[in-house]
Amino acid sequence: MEAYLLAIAIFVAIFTLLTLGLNLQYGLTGLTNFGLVGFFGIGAYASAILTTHGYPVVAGFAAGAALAVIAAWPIGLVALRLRDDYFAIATLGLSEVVRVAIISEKELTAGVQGIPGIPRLFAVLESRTWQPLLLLAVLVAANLGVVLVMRRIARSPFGRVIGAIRDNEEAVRALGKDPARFKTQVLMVGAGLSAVAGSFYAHYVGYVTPDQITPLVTFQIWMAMILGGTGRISGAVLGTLLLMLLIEGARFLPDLLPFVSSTAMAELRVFVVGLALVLFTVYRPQGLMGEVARR
Amino acid sequence: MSLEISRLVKAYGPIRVTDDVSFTVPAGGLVGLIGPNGAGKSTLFSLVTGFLAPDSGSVSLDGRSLDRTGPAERARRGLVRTFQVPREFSHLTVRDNLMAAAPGQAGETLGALFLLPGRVRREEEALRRRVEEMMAFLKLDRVAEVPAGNLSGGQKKLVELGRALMTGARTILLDEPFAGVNPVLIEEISARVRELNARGIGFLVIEHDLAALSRLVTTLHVLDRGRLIAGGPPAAVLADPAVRDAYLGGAS
Amino acid sequence: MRFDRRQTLRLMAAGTLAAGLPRGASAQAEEFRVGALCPVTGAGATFGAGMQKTIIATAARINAAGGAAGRTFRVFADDDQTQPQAGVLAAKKLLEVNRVQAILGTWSSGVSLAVIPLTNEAGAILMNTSGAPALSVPPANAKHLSYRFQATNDRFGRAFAQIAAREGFKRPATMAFNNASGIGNTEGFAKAWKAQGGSLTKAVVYEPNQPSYRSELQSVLDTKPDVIVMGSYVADTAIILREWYQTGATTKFILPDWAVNASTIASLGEDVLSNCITVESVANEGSPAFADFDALYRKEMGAPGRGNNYAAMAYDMMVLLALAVEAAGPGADVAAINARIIPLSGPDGEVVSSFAQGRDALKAGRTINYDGASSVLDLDQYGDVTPDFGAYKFNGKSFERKYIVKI
Amino acid sequence: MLSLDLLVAGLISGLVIGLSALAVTLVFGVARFPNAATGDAMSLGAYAALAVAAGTGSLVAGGVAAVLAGILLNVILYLLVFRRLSDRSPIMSLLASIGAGFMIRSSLGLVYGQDPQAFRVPLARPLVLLDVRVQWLDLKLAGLTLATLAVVYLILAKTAAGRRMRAVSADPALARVSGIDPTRVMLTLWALAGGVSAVAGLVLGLKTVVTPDLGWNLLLPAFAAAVLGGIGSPLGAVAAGILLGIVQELATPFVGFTYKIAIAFAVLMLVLLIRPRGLFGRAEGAR
Repeated sequence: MEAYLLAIAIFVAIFTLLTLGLNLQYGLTGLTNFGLVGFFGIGAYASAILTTHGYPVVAGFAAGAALAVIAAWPIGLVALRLRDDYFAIATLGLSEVVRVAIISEKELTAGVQGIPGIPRLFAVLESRTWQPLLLLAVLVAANLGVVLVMRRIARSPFGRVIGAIRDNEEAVRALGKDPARFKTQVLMVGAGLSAVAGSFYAHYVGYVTPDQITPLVTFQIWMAMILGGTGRISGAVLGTLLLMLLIEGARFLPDLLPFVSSTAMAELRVFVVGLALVLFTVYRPQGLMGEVARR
Repeated sequence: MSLEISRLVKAYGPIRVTDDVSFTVPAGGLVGLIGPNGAGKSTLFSLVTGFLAPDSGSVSLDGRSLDRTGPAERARRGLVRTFQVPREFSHLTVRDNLMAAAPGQAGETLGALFLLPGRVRREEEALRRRVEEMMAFLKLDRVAEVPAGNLSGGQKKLVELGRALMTGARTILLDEPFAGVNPVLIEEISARVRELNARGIGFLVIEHDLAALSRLVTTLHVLDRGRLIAGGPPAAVLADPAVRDAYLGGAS
Repeated sequence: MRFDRRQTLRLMAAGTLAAGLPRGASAQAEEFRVGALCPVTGAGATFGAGMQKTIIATAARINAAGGAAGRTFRVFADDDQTQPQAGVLAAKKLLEVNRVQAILGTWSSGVSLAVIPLTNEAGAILMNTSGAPALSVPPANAKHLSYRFQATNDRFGRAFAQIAAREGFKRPATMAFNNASGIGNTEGFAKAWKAQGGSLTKAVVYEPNQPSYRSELQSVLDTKPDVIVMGSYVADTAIILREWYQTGATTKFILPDWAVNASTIASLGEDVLSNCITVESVANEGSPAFADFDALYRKEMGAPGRGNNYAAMAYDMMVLLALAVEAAGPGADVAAINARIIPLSGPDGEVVSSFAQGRDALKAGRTINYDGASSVLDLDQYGDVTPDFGAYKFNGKSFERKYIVKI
Repeated sequence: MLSLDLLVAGLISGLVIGLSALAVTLVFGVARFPNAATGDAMSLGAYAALAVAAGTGSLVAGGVAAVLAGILLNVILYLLVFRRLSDRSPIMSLLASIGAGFMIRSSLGLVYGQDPQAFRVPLARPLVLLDVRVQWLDLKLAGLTLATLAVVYLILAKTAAGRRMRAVSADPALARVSGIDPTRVMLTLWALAGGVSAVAGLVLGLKTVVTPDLGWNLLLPAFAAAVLGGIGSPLGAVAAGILLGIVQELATPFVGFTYKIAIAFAVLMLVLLIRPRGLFGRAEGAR
């Protein structure tokens, strides 16, 4: 039981990094990035490729984050020009392009076969309890660090301007500030963070395939953010936890309700996630932790 | 700092929204612009501040052409506008609205934010004091902590004015500052504008409230169907038969 | 739906506690715990539910027959969603919460590759039906705890090549669904075909979920092949065959049998299907084991067992596992049970075809060879089966086996 | 005549994309609602057609059932969910419709299972017109697409309901004061979009096989085409769909089959950068 809870906690911690990144982008800046999974994939594959070729773990993390940040820069230039709903569609498309590129560049990525045997972090600890515990501790520390950085950003002059951009971009321009610069920087920070999450993910699951880089991941992160409360840093953590409980909790239902077939259960799980998303967007758009309704 | 508008033309299809418009807002001037609905006033503002590109004509500030610059650059050079429908940063408090407008803050770059925390803190303290003064001047101090989206229309107009002032603007374009504002507050806003003008800040004001506007400005221009049909001291302009015909003709 | 933050937090705390409560599933000595981790949703959904129900029903029969070495089998079912990440979490839950000692029924190579480090670490047995060659060898199968009841993609490819040669084809081309299994089949074919001295006119890999595959198909037909060897699934196969027919070309097709289902057979019709040869690893159809499986499958799923060869494999997994438990004797640990699996699968010893028969023979001290419903098994040193393959042709109503090839 | 055949192939896939883009652009254009459940309305339409066609033996009856199912679904969704989001940001609408789509898809999976099902349409060898092979079925589907486009166009341009829709689209507040009931207009609009989605699902189902994921898989190209064609422009959506279909097919010899699906987005990004309002869009653009 403990190891299973640990596994869930580790996944929650990894995805919380993504939710925090999205919260910076959408919650604080109003950037509708629906291409999160693309940056996540860049991180996961950078780590997978480099570490299976004998490079150190740190190299994978660094290369993934650097690549994602560089990839985000031209997207920032596009972001400057698009309305939020169009930007959502465009970034969604870009993440699909990343996936297709991973599938196609077989020499580098092994295509659809995926890359198995990615070393786990802290594998020197043979213990089945201590290794995941240490990993979780590192992840929690990483999340704490990110939360602190986000707070610092949110309460700084920079945070004021991105909040202003979220509320009214034209007016920011009218005051002599260039929204594009801020948006680009936010996208780059978010991309780097997503890539770091991707690297952790690759090392934890130990096996990456293009099937793991689908827009479904992006949607789940959006759900987590909505559940927790848009624009609230504490909400990002809570929302991810809640989403994971919603998805994982369904696993226990067949043990409790043996009369429901597992096929039906799998469909019901998707149904419940969809229903939660609808109910939250309609009745509680500010999320669990939100105080102010965002429209 | 004088603003010269010269032969601006902007057309949508066959309709010329502004048609060969030229006039000047002298340094420290207080100029009004009137015209019936659809005369092209707000379009002219957008052309002057760079939100729209004209088909022909040019805008310059103290003799330096602004034609190749965007709205942000024009604002940095001291030419700042407000909007007809207030564009307050609705989730930010009034204080943050004003603080966000100040130029050249080190804390607006991520690098300085994390590498020079001391400098950022000192700047913030100084800025905060300036904003307190500004809020006192605009009588916004009692709503300092209120999200700007919750303010009344007149208060939002004041926040926009305050933001424009915080940028250090030398010439401010006010788009209908009295629209939807109660009479007491209109006088309040007028008084602030006069006071600021006395300190050397130039204003170009679009307004429907003719009475209030003509009491405020020293020069008045009249726009009708994209063309400038009159200009001069308010009393003279309002007496002009062409203006009465075009603008005051049938209606009020 | 109106609640404030404090209430929300309280609710969350309650939820977390409930999730953390033990399930009252403390291990009992006389119980052997099995996870049925199958692709109930996702790309493998066509087979997953049938596999899972087969495992559950087979375990129930074994229990009804008195269990193995004094133990009964308790099955915990879960869905891997045909996705590695979901598979990892499901396997963790099965291993850690339900404390299963074996996981049966992973189908996609991606899921098996993701799950195998976990079963290795927990010292649990993994029985899968995945095709990826990497599963047989270290690092994946370093501990020899994993068994594959499906022919590898390579072996499928070899069967395709034999059938193509026997049918007299000279100019084959391949089309593969862009995933590990689709490409594995056609590349296995290409390797075997080239080893026989042949060459391919074209090899195309296509992306799934398209409304049309006309351009892919056209580029293959332009090279004038006499047969197209497919590594494909149901949806794409139906579209490609329909579009092929509509081009007016006269090429033949060799496909894996999982690429058609009852609905697409009915809709494509004889004019199309008479040009197709389907290939599958031959279920051990004449065997008593298959008859028993077929009856069980019809009862559970209301369909003939022939339609789901993976369910037959799942049946064999459960029976072979139970026989290994019996052979290892009362109270044996997983390692001791694991050591019994390969010998019990044959080829040496007295042939048995059901759990009861095998158990009685074991009790009598004889060496047995379980010949299963999906194949005679005969697991090799890597834990892989080498089944025979059948070539099937359309008889106007369904695909009928014409001959068998051995590789 | 490789390229001419490819052109026809692209044209036909493009028609399917164009039809789904038409359903997207209607609600996106008028209500500024990016409806991600459009694909699932397509799937529902396809299943309804499949069930009724199997029961009655008539594909026409199946088509009628599909349209009715699509209309009913969208009306229910609008009344229960989407109406309450009319004053929210489009992103909230997008998320809610993704959730609604999950619910529809899982319900279809629950009822029909995940196993693909196929329409029983007699297959025929092709007609050869001017050296190009053409399918009767494809011609019929093209006719159906054009007829759908014509109906949508006529409703929007020539009927009172259509005029009210355009009025609401241009200025909801003004429409309200001129005595137009926005709820009624929106209901008509959503019903229309539901009907179009169902037709798109039917066409796609006839071309391929029916699974619960049928429409979802086409959603991204549909959105790409809707944006490309200019949001709110029915003709633009269909034209852009066809354009994307053709470009994808013709470009594959150069970029390979895998990158084919990325092309739609490459084209989209390019157009958004050069001409943000789309090919046929009105002046109000994507910026």
